Amino acid sequence: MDLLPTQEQQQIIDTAASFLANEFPINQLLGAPNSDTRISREHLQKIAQLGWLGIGLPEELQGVGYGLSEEALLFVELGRNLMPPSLLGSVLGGRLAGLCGEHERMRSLLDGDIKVALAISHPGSETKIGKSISGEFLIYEPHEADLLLVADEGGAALLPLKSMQTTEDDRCIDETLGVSSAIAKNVPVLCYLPAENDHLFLRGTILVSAMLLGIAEATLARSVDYAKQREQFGKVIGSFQAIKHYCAEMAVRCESVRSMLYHTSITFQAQSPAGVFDACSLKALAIEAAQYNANTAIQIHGGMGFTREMDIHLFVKRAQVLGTLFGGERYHLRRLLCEPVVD
Amino acid sequence: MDLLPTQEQQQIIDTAASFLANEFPINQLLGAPNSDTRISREHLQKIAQLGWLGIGLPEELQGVGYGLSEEALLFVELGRNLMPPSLLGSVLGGRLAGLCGEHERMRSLLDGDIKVALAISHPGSETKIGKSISGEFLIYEPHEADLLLVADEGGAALLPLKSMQTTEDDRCIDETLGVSSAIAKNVPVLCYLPAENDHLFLRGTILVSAMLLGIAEATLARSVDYAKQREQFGKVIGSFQAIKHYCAEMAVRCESVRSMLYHTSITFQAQSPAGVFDACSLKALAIEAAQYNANTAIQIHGGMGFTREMDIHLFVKRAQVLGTLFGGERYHLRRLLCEPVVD
Amino acid sequence: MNLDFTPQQLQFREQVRDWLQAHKPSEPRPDDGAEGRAFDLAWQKTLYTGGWAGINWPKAYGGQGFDTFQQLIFLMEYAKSGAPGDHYRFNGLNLAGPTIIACGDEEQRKTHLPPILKGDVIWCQGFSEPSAGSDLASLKTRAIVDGDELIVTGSKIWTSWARFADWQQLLVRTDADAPKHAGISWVINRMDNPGMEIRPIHDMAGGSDLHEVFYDEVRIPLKNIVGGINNGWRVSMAQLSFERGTAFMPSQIETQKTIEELIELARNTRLDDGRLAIDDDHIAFQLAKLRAETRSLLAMTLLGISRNERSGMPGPEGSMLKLFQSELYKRITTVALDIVGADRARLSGLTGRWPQAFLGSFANTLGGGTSEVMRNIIGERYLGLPK
Amino acid sequence: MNLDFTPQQLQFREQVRDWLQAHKPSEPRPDDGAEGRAFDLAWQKTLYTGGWAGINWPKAYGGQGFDTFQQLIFLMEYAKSGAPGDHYRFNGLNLAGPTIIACGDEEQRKTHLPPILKGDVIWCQGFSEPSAGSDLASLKTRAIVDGDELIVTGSKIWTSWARFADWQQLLVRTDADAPKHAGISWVINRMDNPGMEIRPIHDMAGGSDLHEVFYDEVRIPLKNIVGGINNGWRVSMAQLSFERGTAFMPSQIETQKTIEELIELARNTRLDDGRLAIDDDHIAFQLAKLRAETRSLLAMTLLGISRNERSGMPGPEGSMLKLFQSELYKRITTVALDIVGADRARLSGLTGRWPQAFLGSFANTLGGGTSEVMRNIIGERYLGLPK
Repeated sequence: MDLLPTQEQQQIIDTAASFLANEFPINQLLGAPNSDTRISREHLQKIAQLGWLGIGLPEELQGVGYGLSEEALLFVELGRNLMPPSLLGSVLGGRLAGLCGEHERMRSLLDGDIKVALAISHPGSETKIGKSISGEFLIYEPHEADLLLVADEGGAALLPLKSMQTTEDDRCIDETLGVSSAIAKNVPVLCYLPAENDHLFLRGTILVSAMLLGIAEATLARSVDYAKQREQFGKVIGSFQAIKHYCAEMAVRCESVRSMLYHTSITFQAQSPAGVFDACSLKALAIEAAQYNANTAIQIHGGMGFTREMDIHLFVKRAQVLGTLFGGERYHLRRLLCEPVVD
Repeated sequence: MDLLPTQEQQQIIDTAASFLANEFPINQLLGAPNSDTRISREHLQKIAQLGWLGIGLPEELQGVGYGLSEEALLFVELGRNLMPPSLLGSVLGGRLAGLCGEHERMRSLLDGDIKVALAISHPGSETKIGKSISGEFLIYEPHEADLLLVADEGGAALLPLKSMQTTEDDRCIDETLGVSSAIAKNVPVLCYLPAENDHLFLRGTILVSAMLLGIAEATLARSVDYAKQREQFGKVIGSFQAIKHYCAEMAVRCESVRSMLYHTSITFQAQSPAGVFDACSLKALAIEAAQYNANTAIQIHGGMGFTREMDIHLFVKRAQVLGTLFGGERYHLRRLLCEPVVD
Repeated sequence: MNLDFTPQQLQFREQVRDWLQAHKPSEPRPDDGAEGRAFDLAWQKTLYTGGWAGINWPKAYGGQGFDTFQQLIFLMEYAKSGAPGDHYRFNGLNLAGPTIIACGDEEQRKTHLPPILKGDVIWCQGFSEPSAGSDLASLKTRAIVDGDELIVTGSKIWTSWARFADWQQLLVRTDADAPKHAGISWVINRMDNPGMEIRPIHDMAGGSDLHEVFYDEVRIPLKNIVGGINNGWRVSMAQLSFERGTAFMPSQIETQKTIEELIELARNTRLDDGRLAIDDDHIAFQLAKLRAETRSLLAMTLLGISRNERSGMPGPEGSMLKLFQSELYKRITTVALDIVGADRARLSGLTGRWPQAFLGSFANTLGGGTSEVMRNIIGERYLGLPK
Repeated sequence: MNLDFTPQQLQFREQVRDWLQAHKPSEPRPDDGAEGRAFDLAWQKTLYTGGWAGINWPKAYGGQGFDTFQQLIFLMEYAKSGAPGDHYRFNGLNLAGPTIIACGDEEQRKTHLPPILKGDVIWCQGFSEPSAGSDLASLKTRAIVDGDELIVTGSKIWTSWARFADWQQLLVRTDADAPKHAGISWVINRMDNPGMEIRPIHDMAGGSDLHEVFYDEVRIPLKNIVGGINNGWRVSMAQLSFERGTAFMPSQIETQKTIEELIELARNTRLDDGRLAIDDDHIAFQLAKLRAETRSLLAMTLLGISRNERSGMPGPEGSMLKLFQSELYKRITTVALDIVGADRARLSGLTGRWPQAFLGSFANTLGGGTSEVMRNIIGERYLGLPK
């Protein structure tokens, strides 16, 4: 029993952290009105060359051969650096294609030749996901996306974005992402994987939670740094209990979610009965942590935090978007309460 | 328009405050294992002589002739001094008897010759209140009580405590009060007043809210006093933001509930459409304020606050009891949401 | 303890109601800054012509000299009528104008007051600085006396609508050696004064009403100092005495509108499980609580007005209202996100106003004193806890 | 990153499970103090005889010398088995004993360690004082050296089970002139020492396990000072190094039991509107959240153990666990009140344990460091924010 990352796992974290800091500094996002294009096709291919898109795929499927733990660690770093959710589309899409036996499609997904947007059910709309899909959907990052990934508890599917009847672009709460609406009526999919074979919806839940943890940790770190240097009333504001205790509460949330992410990545991978229990718990906790921390970070940064001159507001917005992917707080809490007790 | 108490109203407050501080100091309650008998029959008569039990009754009913506002101001002081809820039983019982035309009974109630216990429906039990009553009830302060007051949205009734089949005493969360269970099966009442004639249930709601405000204010005042003199780390603890901000949050709750109590006592008395809206809002806010303030006061008082050597814990317990009288938080919030918009 | 209005007051209410019904603009205020300015000034002219400009200003300076209750009635009816908010007019009518009335000299009053009421000019504020936010008294923008002028150098931040303003109420440090509250002066500054640079600040909610303003040896006549040199801290505190409790009425009524609209939304919005949002007990519980809290905001406002009316000046209770209202509004917009569910991602469409309001709500607990500063003030000035 | 146990560890788990199943007391622990003491000592004797006493003590001193994972496994199985809690045994086994192991001399070890493991003695603590609570280092109880004895005068507070203890670990000020952390000594004191007076303190939850202890020229041999005179602050800090993260395992498992029992309660309790509590979305939402948080408490505990196992010493993360657990437990008991509704008024009957737990929960965020002190520690020691 050792819940901490191994040396090899730590290397994955460190490599990802330094690559992202160099290649995709967050201040790139400031002032960019809509950065669906932040990750160009070339960027995606460069990321693919690092093996990230197939990091959790078994070697027999041409993946890197790591497990969910390593995938989760990578997604914490992606979340921390506000990398777009479509990377999760690529990773899950590649897995889906591979497990469906569509090796060619899988290959082009893992190589970053194809961009996969994520879609969620429109609230209040009845959606059906199977060999064909129906319903109203919200699509994140529709620009230049080739495929669309949709998933629910029953299974997951890939289909060409073009096959959906998309409406005009909406303005997204997160200005670095595009969003549009789409309606599908019995649109056939390219491949469909029932959840019995591989529970892509809950895998997505865990990886989105990892991204939310990245948000929670990034906003804590930025708040602590700011509180150590910003002075008011002749003292750095971090010496005031109001600010110090906000930071302490943020730290507790990070510790709680990071522990749960590690725990869940193991129990889910092991297909233990605790896997679902843990995944639902994790998402609810991760949403709360990311939103509490990001929102509190604005308050700690004061007036400047409210402006677009600092990047802290981008975390507030991204936390809202990630919360909607692969089931929101209410969804997962309701499901958690139906699960039997686990050890 | 003037929401503040008039000079005359202020006198009622001041008189009550000084009488209660002299006659019923709270430290009397410390160490008394069960103080249902704190208010002896002689005490009740003495209180009656001050005119308190009929303060809000019109003069034609031999009352003092003040309105709900004055009654509410008195009950804030009673709550602040942890006076027992049976005083509310006497006040509402006297009103009920008077409005039912039972002048003799009313007289003995207003004179303090009769003690009226309050009963609430047992959770999960279907109760019926009318010319006869049925169901399971919890009775506060059963000792030496003559009558019982029960009320719901339909109306209110008085009946002899002896006519109920009461079980053995339970230990009450508030050790200064007794509590027992009782079952009634078509027990005839002495008098019944439908709510159309006078809404005793909501009047009780408002007066219990007043008592809860007393708790909220008393625990704030005690906390501030303690925070000004208790030293740790070489400073009085009130200079630490953690404590100071707790006190500020408590103060805001007091201000909010006091304003609402004043407002409600006027709109309810005037039978304006806002009366019900206000009463439901008031009770929900008063419960939250009393519980937040009393619970926070324990934390501010530190270890000593957890002991029975200080009286602060009595407020925590009383706040829980008062919250159950005349509808809890969930009840009033549900009802509030059904009310139409008011100006 | 009463909520009654006199027959005269009720008659006054009718009068206000009728006039507003007849005169309030039918088109919404334009978003664009220049068009917004024109709209605000035109509406101010209409109010002036109708005899409703400067309701809390003394008659001697062109105001209506309404008593507190008339102000209260006017503001309630105004908010209910849906007439345009103060917007760019806010500063001149509520801060700069009243300060000049209280502390200015006769020439300053004659020069500056009528144009505000007549809708000729827009005012803005220059108080905060990048390193003097919560700790305003530590401001550094310095002003050196040179003959009959001040030479001002430094910068200000959080100046709302600076690009569209004609005048500015500006705090500068005229004595660098005095204790920090003692060396400050309150001056009137023209926004087209040479040496100034105005930079809009884009906020997280998509607005650009805030600005940073830079001063490079900007010359301001000494006669523009209001209330005497080095007396600026006291002058800026005097502003508060103009807020006779009625200051919170508009935001109270706005909050009430917002929560009722949100309840209406919940009655018509389906959750991802297909139920109406209002049928979810958790959402219903939160909405009802917010409704109760909003109701108490009205009662707190009325109690505040009553208190001020008796004592003749606003007390520290105003900080409680500010804290309560801004935190309440934030909670309202957070519950709104819960109701619109995944639609929170879209700022457009029918529900887009709610995530938009959520983003905007972050300003409430920061601007005009952070919630933490409010809690300090309540703890220290109202409860008497030590610093 | 793994949760796997080795085959040896799994075998060890079986062994623990079987032994506990066969030996744990069948009757509940008596409430009465004297009977409780007898019960605790008898159970400790059984553990000693069975070879399970002092699981985290070195073999050299009669302990089992289990590694962290064995301790973890033992504690998990122990808590699941429903075997009696530490109660009066807590201090000797977890605080006083380990401190004597770490800092005592050979004679102190030989004298005091075996009786603890064998179930012959109960220990208690004398650290806090009425004016030294959160600020422990400012303690005033003074000890003057007189020949080969200390003469101790002063008072201590919050001493659990003092009336039923034989020995006490006591902090006294042996140098009044030194800086406050530097003049303190850690001494072993007999509870029947002349000059002592013990006063039970009744708590708001109905217990009387806490005491105030008064010392009037109490004589303690100098050889009872552990770790050297004036070195008591460092000695008491050393206690922490014995908590290799496993310290939180029992309360984690208790919390899990509690939340599952509460969920079960909600499935069987009717609200005043006749519905089952679990069918109220607001209650269900809160219960599910508490369940998720409780689950993360397990993960946090395991992460803490992993961290300590690698670094060899506990870090400031323990403060996060303590804060999280105690606040979580308080929330759980508050939701319980919501579920039992008006029945919260009764401490007896089937649901009486829940209001009782609510009253008891106030101790959690006060004892062992208040939540405010925990937040300070996290802010300062873990995040590096200035004092």
